[in-house]
Amino acid sequence: MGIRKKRLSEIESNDSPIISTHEGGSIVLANLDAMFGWARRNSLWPLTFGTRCCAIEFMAVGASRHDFSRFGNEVARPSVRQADLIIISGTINYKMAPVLKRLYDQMPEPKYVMALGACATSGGPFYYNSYAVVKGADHVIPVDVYIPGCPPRPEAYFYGLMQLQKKITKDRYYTEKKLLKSEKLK
Amino acid sequence: MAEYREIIFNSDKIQTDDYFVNIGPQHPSTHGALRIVAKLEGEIVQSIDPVIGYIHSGIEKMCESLSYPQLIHLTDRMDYLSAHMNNEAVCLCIENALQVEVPERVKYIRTIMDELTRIASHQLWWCATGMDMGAMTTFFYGLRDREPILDIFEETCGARMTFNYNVPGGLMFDIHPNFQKRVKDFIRYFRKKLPEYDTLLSGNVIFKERTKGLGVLSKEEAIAWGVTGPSGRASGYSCDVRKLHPYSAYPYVKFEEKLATDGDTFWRYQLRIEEMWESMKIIEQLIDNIPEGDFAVKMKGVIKLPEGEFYQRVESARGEFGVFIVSDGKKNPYRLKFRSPGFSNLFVLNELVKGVKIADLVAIMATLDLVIPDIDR
Amino acid sequence: MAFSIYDFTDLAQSIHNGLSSSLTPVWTTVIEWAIIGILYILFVALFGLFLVYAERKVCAAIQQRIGPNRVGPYGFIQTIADFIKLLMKEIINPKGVDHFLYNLAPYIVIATVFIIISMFPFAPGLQSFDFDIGVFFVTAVSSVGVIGILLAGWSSNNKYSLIGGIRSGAQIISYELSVGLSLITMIILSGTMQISGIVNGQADGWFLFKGHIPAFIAFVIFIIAGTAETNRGPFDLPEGESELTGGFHTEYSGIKFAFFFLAEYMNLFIVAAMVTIVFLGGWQPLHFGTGNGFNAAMDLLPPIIWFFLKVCTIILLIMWFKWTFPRLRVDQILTLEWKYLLPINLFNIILMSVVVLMGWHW
Amino acid sequence: MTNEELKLTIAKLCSSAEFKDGAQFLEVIVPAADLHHLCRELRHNGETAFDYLFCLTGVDYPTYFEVVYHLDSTRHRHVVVLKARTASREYPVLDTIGDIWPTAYSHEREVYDLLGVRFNNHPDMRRLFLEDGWGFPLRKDYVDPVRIVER
Repeated sequence: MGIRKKRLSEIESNDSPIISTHEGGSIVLANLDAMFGWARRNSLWPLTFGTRCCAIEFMAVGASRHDFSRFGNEVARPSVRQADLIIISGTINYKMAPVLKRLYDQMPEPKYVMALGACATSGGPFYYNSYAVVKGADHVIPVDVYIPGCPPRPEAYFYGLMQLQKKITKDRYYTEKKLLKSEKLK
Repeated sequence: MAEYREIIFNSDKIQTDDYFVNIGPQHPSTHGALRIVAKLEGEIVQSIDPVIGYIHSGIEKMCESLSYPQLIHLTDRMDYLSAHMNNEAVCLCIENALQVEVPERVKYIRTIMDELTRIASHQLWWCATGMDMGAMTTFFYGLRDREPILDIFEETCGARMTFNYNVPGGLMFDIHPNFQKRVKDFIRYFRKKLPEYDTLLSGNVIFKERTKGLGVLSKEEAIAWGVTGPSGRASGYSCDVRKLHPYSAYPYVKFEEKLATDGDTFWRYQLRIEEMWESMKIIEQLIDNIPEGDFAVKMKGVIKLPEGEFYQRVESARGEFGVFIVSDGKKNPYRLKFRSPGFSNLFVLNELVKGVKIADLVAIMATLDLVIPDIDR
Repeated sequence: MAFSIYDFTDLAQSIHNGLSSSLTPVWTTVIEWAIIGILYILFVALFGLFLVYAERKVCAAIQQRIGPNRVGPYGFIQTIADFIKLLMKEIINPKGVDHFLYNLAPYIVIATVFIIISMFPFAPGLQSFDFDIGVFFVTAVSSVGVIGILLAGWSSNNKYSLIGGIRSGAQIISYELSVGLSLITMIILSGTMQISGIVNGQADGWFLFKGHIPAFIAFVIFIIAGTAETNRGPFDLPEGESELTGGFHTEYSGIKFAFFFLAEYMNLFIVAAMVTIVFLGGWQPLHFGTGNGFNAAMDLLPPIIWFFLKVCTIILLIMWFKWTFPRLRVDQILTLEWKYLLPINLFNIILMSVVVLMGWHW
Repeated sequence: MTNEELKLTIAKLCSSAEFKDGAQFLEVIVPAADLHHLCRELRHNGETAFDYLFCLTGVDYPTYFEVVYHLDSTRHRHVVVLKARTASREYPVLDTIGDIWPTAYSHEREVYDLLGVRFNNHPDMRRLFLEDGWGFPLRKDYVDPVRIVER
């Protein structure tokens, strides 16, 4: 038929999988991906999950002066099932870690994680000599964006959010899934 | 109420009328990582068991390996909403142990910062209470008025929440030249805005219906359970450390210790609003009279406390905050204990919620003003 | 009639004639159904999205914020992004749920919305069903929605959901009474249960003004009870974020949650539309008396615009409630209904009967 | 009451108490056996009326644990510090005073959680912050090579 699908292993990091697959179908998929990426990055609903001081700064981000609703980010869902984004705002200790893991597992795909503040990034002020604190939430769940600060300023949060949006734009969720499927069939 | 454990493990004890609901650790109304195991019958709470430790970070253990100036920054992260009072408690404790007299200027600035912190804390509490009651707009009104205070803090010490502004012997650095003007501007602004809080929430008939006569705590109970701060004063228990054991510039100012007798949720709410008025009065008395002088006394390079035990109480935004240092003469404490107001306030909850609805449980919890890292440490 | 150029009756008739001239009656019916169905789906989707957007902007305005403004001009297509995202979200069937009921519940809720909306006249001629007992039908069907919520709460295998579902049941069954009784009050005034009849009866003045005090009482009660029926603040107990995390929809994700989300806003529309039809004259322009210049000026605006203008005003009012009031407690909600609204309503019916019997209405 | 008067009163109530003066508050070292009795007397005696327990904590010493009780009287506004020492470090145990000041129940749980001091007659002696099976972190000999990053 003249159409050769590249195996996943053949695809290099910069090699866009879209062009090499089909001529007709791939463009549709690429546009779909772009559309889903657009929808996802503009509608990141966070989970109301806060443990320490960063949660207060997260509240300040939501308040009138900074107002994250401008990014479509304001629909904070208390239920994990409807959230897209966990913002780990605060310390995660060994008792909380299984809870966090479970919350992450309960979240529907696609899901994103943001580590807000020093504690979630590395344990922060509790890195040394603390017996209870996990040294960074990425020991528990994968983190997409790290935001430094103790606690980070709201502006830092916005910068992190934009970085996450950039990351989502690059997602090739749909095309990759198709590729994975065809890979499996082979 | 450890019976839920038995029930889980002994299935023959299961009753069909009662059931257990886990509220938290991830739950919008627990203000952090608190878990409450509630035994319910229908909507009615039979008893609860607070399970804490989801944010325990071992601060007391960490302090044992830190020197005194170093450990102050950890106190910021405990009760982050009254960070300045926590800092001050440790500093006062160290200063009293070393018998260092700080300059008057330091006392004034500390007191002003204390009261600003108290206002900011109560504002945030007000937001959270409104949200727990289902009035979302309070959240935005409260945080709107909190931002000017945070601006003052930021200009003074560079941080919005975790200041680390106090050091043993004084302050980290002097106040910004704009400080007095900014504070006065804020007071003028907030005197206009505070009545809005009444209009929006406490003047509302639904709010009054939901809070009056709910979760009554008698004076005797409050004392026995060690409930302090506005929660204790709502029960008529005069426990204001600022009055009883004055520190910093509190002896120089005139202010009222607001007391109520009802001890219900409404008065716990109302007293915090009134405390904000009192705090503004205190600041107004001090702000124009900040004496000239040094912002810190010269301390030794390595601070070593004499052998012995030292206790210092301050009034934080949530109640009586205490620092207990056992020193063995070395540069770091032998044992350091923080008496956090939230810890005592939390465990009275079981007494208050028997026979109320779930919604009331949330309301009572909100007006006890719990900050979980303060409890867990 | 002054608004004949805005009348959709002729258009509908010509489409019908065109179709039936070339097709058998059966096919005509099928195609007309399809057209109507697609139109309703489009309407529900677009108006629902608009309402979500409007709510976010309204609450932002009340809360001194800006609201969404990054996606499209003034963030206008923000909700479309949300919707696409929800469509593509993973649908989770949690362990231990009653799969059949769990999957059925959102469809019941959304189907109810469609059935009720089909009863509404948006403009003259723009109504797909017009029963003799239209008002009765609307109240009957609107109580079916609660079954969806109850099923969602029960089948989710989650205690929060269960409490939310039961609360919703108690609340809607109670407030259904008030809704029904206020409608009966107005039916006494209008003398018909047919929706088009009610709307046409208000050509020379809306019932809110015609019925004097009893109509006004019924209006206030209907708005309170209607807000409670939509599960919105201050009556949002079934969802009660601060108590029950998500309430009955705690376990739903993706498109199924979107259904609940959409249905909540469309219920808002339904209540507002019922208020408009029964109290504010449906698509009728604001008229006083007959044949004066004021009425002629009012007729310049098309009826469909009048309808949506009134609907949006009521929706704005209900949104305002939500963002201002704290939430009621469950016993207070029931007390409000059974101790206050119901007796007032019963008294009001008698009052209205007297008004109608004595001929005091215009 | 002044510290001297307090000293006399307490000596009357509990003859084996030792006093340490000169510190911030009056410190009384109580034998573990007399602790509950003395606390009850201090709480209910009209002259002392220590009705407010504002701090309860434990300290780890090389040979024993010491539990420190800070008592305040809301009527007379005097403060006393009671100290009770456990007999051994291997099986540290004291009597609970939660029936006198209910707030002590939770504080004692905290002491148990962090130091491993058990309290007799406590209705709910569970771990508070940490899960079952942890060590007692505030003990000086606590080591946890997995979780602690030493500086």
